[in-house]
Amino acid sequence: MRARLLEVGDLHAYYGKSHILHGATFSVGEGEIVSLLGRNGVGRSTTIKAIMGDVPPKGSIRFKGEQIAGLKPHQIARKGLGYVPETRDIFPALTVRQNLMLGEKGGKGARRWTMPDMFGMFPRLEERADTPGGVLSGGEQQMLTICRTLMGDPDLIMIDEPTEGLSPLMVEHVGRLLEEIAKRGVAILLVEQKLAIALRISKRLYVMGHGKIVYEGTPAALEAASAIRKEWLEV
Amino acid sequence: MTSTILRALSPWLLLALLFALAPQAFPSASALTMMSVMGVMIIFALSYNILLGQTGLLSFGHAVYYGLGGFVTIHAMNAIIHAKLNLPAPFLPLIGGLAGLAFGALFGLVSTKRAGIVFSMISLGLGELVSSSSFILRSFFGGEEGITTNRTKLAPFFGHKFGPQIEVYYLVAVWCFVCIVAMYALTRTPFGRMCNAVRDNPERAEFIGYSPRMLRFISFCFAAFFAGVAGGLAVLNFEIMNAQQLGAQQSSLVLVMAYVGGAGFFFGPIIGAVIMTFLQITLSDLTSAWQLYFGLLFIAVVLYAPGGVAGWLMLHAEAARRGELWRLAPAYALIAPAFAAGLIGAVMIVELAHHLFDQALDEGSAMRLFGVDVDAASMAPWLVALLLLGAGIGLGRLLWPRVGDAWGVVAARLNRAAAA
Amino acid sequence: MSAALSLVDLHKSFGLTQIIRGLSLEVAAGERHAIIGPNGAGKSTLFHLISGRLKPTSGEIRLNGERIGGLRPYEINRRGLARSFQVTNIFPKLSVYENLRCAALWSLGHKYSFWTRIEGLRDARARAESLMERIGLTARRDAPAGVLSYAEQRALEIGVTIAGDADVIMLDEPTAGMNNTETEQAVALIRKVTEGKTLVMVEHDMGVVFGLADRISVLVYGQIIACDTPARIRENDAVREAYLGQAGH
Amino acid sequence: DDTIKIGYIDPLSGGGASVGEGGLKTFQYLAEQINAAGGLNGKKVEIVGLDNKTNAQESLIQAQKAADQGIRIITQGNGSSVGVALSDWVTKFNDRNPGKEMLYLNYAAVDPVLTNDKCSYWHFRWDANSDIKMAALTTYLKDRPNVKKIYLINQDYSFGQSVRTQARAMLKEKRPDIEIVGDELHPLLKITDFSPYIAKIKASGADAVITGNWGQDIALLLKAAADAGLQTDWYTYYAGGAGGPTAIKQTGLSHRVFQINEGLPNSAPAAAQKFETDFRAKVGIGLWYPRAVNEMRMLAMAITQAKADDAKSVAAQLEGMSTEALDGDPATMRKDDHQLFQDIYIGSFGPLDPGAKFDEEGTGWGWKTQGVVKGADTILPTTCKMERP
Amino acid sequence: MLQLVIFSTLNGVLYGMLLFMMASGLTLIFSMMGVLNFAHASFYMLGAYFGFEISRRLGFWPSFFVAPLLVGALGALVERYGLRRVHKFGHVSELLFTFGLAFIIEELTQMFWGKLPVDYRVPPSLDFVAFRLLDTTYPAYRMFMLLTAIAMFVFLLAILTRTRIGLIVQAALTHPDTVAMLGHNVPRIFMIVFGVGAALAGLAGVIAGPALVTQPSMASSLGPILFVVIVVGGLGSLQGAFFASLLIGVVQTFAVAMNYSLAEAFGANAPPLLGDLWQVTIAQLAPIIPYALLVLMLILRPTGLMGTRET
Ligand SMILES: Nc1ncnc2c1ncn2[C@@H]1O[C@H](COP(=O)(O)OP(=O)(O)OP(=O)(O)O)[C@@H](O)[C@H]1O
Ligand SMILES: Nc1ncnc2c1ncn2[C@@H]1O[C@H](COP(=O)(O)OP(=O)(O)OP(=O)(O)O)[C@@H](O)[C@H]1O
Ligand SMILES: [Mg+2]
Ligand SMILES: [Mg+2]
Repeated sequence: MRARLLEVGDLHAYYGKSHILHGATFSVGEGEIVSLLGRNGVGRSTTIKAIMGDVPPKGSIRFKGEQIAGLKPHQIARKGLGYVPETRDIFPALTVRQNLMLGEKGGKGARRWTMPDMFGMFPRLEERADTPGGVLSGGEQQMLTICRTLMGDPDLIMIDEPTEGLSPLMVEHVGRLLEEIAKRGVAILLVEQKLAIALRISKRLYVMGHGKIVYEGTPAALEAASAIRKEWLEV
Repeated sequence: MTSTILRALSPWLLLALLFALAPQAFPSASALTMMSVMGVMIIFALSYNILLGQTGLLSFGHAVYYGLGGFVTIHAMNAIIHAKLNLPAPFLPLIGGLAGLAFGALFGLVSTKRAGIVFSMISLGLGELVSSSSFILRSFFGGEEGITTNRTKLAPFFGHKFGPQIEVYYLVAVWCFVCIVAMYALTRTPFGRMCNAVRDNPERAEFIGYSPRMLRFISFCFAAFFAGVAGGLAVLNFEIMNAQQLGAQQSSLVLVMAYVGGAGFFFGPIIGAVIMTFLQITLSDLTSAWQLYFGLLFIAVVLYAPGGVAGWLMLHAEAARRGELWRLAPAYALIAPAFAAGLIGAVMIVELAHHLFDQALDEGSAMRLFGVDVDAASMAPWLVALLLLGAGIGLGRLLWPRVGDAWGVVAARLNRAAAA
Repeated sequence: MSAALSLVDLHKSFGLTQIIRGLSLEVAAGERHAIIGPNGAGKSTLFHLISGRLKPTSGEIRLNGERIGGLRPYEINRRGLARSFQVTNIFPKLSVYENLRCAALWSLGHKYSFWTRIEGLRDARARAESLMERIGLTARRDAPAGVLSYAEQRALEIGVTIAGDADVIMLDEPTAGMNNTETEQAVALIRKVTEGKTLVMVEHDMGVVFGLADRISVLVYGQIIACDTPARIRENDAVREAYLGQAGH
Repeated sequence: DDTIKIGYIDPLSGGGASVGEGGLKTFQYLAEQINAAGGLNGKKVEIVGLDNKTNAQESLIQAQKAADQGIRIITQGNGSSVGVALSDWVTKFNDRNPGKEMLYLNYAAVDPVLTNDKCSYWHFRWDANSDIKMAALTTYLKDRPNVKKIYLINQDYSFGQSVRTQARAMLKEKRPDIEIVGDELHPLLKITDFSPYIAKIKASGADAVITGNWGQDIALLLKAAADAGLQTDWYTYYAGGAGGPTAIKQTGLSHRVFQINEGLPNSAPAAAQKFETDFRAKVGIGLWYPRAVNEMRMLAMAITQAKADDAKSVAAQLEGMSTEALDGDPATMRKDDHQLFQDIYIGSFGPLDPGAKFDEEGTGWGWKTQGVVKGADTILPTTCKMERP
Repeated sequence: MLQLVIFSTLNGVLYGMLLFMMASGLTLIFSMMGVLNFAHASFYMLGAYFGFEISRRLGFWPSFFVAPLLVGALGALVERYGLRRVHKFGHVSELLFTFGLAFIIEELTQMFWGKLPVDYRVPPSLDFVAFRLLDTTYPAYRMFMLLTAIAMFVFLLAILTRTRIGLIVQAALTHPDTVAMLGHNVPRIFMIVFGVGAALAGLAGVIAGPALVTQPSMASSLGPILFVVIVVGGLGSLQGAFFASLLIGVVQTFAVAMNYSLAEAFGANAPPLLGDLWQVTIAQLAPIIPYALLVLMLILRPTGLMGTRET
């Protein structure tokens, strides 16, 4: 078995007193695209936040073999984890270029991604490079968040609803982009509402229910397992 | 039906009773003076909270309306006395209110266009402008001395000339009660609710039909009106008005009162006004380091009770209403000695240091501390103080989780009760 | 049919960048009109222009025949136009109920009134409660809006928009962030509350657009390149190239 | 009751505290002296410090507190605004509380109105009011022909204003040949850089400046003058106030800064010098307020003569009382307005002359007497129409 | 006349730079962290007292370097154990925290150094006349202050434009968690920024102490004028603060030089309504001009001279 890049074991998380995650266990391998599916509100976003240390996690989170549960978010980020939040969280007062600059972590060495790469992928961003992030259109903001995270040169990028608010054409585009990212050796943990995309690009997928992983398999297997789909995904 | 009305009215009856009976409990003239000042400050602090708490406007110049209201009142009063008009004292605060309103409308016009820092800074600038001009417009502000008057020269009101402090107290009390009720009612109107909305999200308010500027302006006018009433009452109480009353110090005092009491609750500023007035007047009798305590207390509230005293009280009131308060008692009882030890230690250190640095030069290092004669330059009292403080902090840290746990239990039960 | 909303040669630029470039559009009263177009085409900007958040550089905007270009948002709202925001925009510290009640107050005639008790306003209470029911947030009546989940906030956003019972309702990506079921519920809700009213909406979910709209305008780079019935739009090659891609099939 | 309590209402915290505490210590020292000599009518004297935070309203609250404690005599000095408020309050209080009258002894609030339009039977002042001081200064200037061009710079409030108008009026009368080359008002305690004012003074060609400035306004003014190399004489009211001597020493303006005072220790008679030496040894500061000594001595006289310490009896004694002031000159409490008149000294500040004993604030510099104006030459008419009980 | 213009300009620039020196740290903190730091002037005062204390033991130059560092360290501690706690309660709490802090610092200063001014002098090495202009001398120390102010400006400009710290802090104002998840240690950066701001105030204090009066009330009397500088300059704009300082310095200095009043212009008899106003000279009004400027600026142009944002 290949070395697992990210291994999550028996993860629990709470908001105040409410128990959201009840022992999720899953893993992501290097360069792999893995989807986390589930109904609204099952705790997929919470899972990612717990891994990032934004929500205090209980349980084991190993990244590159190292225990990262309990570290501060910035320490986790520096270990090579990237996060694209569903709320986008563009810095409204900063320009597009400055938003991208903040994605960089400092430190030396060759990077997989540069600012020109980003502008190459999304020419629209280059046109708006000196506009404050706050006035971007919804879709533009979505592109910017993804790029901002890539600028930090993560080894694993966790993306929450990347296609929300994007036009149908742009959704296709982002789908291709994700595949391109994976090709450059970056693993992806994808949380996506639009099943079609998730099924098409991911290599493996997990289904969450009641704060736990209830199914693991390939897209093809899930297509076949209609009982699972019915019980955990469709309504 | 009647019982619900009675329940709704009971806090007000209680308050009225409190106002009526307070002089029985504290009959001395200086206590009456202090309570009169408290009454004035309650109105002033509540008026400030129309801005801060209700509408989210942080003003650094609210004393302008208090002071101008006072000045207009005192001039009017002297004119009335001069012309021998038959307008007795109880009506004069209304003049102050109207003056406050007029100036509020004038200055509000330029300052309520925006909220946030811009508003705050305009209020700061206007405050400075008005208080600086008090030295220039000498005939109105009376220069440094201010303007004096004599309330007993006014026409008597049902035979009362308001010479004795007790009569002034009741006058203040009645006005204070009326103003509290009026300001409370204001928070329960559509207007009051929209002020909250504008505080939260002025932009969205504009898309549901309200002009945030208009709302801010009106609420500014209300605040200025009540501040003016307070200023008018202050004139009746002190019979003097001077430029200090509209300066930065007074403006920050009212901010502190509202915040320490708890700006998030209607009655917070009332508590704040009472506490701060009391401390201001009495703390300086106890220790000459009173400003240090004042600052420390204030910081403690900011750090540990961001909802102010009212926030803290409400937390416990909620628990008490559901009969859960007793669950906290053991934890509190455990931590109380630690708290007391720490407090005593801290006070000792402040007093020792204060004495050693400030007074030892000419009075020698001997002093009395909590009724014990000690030498501030010797080791022993410092050791005791440090020990107490250290023990207080150490034990406090050790025991605090218990309080947290107790609250956790209570909170969980309250949640469950609320859900049910 | 008289035009509820008509735009004539509308322009908007920020600095040197032209975002809306000579846009004309008529939305008939009672029509459900969808505006689609690529990201950054200027759809939200157009909403901002109509609702008064931004002032047009030039051109004319009429609401029920009256010129409203350059008016303040509250003035436009009082003339019967309400809108929602793409980025959720509610009163975070007020409860769900309070959000809805506040949004209903002006249209019920409770203006800057500081003499009536708000609890005594039956009409406002009734409107807020029925709305809460319809957007499915009754269970969260007293929760501060800020702690609601993302999807709940989106629902509240729609609720706040329609609470004032305006004739013209503009929704900016109302179903973004909702899952399929919620989207279906939202569509049903929108259909119901816009009965007899004029609806203008921006949406990227083609299911929703084709399901709801009577007519669709396609906005590309600040200009409308097509305005037609859903069926015809689906067949339009230019639209497919600029916007729909595979989804058009 | 076997103590006579005197309420000392002055700032004991905040900005004005340094001055207020100096005063408190002075009064406490004086009370101790009286007690050591057996007290008054067999009673001990106690000074009760009441912090007014330099705030008029707060002073009234403190006065009320004093009244409640049975205190019948209060004393205050810092700030004429407080003085006017207290005088007004005491008058009303006595009206409304017959039998509980209080007395207000003023040791340093110099606003002339207190002994003119707003005079009160219950108020007595031991400090020369600002008009009297100006009268003394202008009399002194009569014999200084080398002063030809004077510049006035004052704080923009009632005291500064009155310094300025009185200077103009009195100079016109006593030295019509002097040219007023500038007349400036600047805001109170708000200026951090006086260079622009110094530039104006310089441009005017003045050879002397008259200023009522106090606190940082005098220190910064003199600093800026020294920086710009301005060579003029400075006739001041308060250059010697707390911190002032240190500031003058820093500027190096030796014997160019003058102050109007009611006594200067270096030229005082032996008894006064002994008092000063003892006082400094015990309290640690120079005697800023010789007038406080006069106040307490006259109060003691009044109480013993009246054989009572209620306000009414004491006031009746104080009215018109004549005695010898600390430095041996005659002093009279004028009956018409309760203003004390005594000789006024003009001193300059610089390195101590040989034989001079007292420096200030440890600077090694001290005051040197340059001229004395007899009390009789400082008597001004009063507009006071006193209502006597 | 020419003479007056020359002097007023020179004095105005000198005064303006003094203002800038005192306000620069505040600009840094306010523009980056959005904290209206009422204790800024207190740090400035501490700088003066530390400077006094160190220079009388070790001499001026050691104190010139050490005192600001001490004040900066103190500022960092204040951020770490105070401000950071209240940050989550919002700006009003932060502001009030610094407000209470100012109280405490003043009290402690009084306790340790007494209530009277201390004898903090210009060091002998800088105590000479720099130049003489038309018979007026300009001391070297004022030139030294001018140079330091300019150096501070350049230093801050470099921090703000050459490093990402400014961006990080600004981003963290709206989305602190997101910034952290991009790998930046936000709390530490806030602490550093606050520390640097406090250190700048301390530096201003060390330098201004001998030129002004070092006393416990120096903080509160400096008061709101610093806010005027940074608000008129425009929130978030260092250059703005720089020019605003100059503007206020020069305007105020020129105003002082003018003795015109309405009475002078239109005759001594005032229309009854105007009363006192009639006699007031422009010179008398000089110190309130900044506040009038503040109010006017905010009404007409809420972003200030060069600012880009309103909060
Ligand atoms: N800050 C919060 N405080 C309290 N509860 C929260 C908070 N954030 C989320 N929750 C709750 O936690 C649960 C899981 O939320 P989460 O956002 O992880 O779901 P999700 O699977 O990502 O759903 P979605 O598809 O809506 O994004 C939901 O019930 C939500 O209401
Ligand atoms: N205030 C502004 N200043 C400069 N550019 C702006 C401003 N507001 C909007 N823009 C630009 O105008 C363009 C149109 O934005 P708009 O939000 O209208 O797009 P949209 O059609 O709603 O896109 P989306 O579907 O992604 O939400 C965007 O490129 C945006 O960056
Ligand atoms: Mg989610
Ligand atoms: Mg949009």
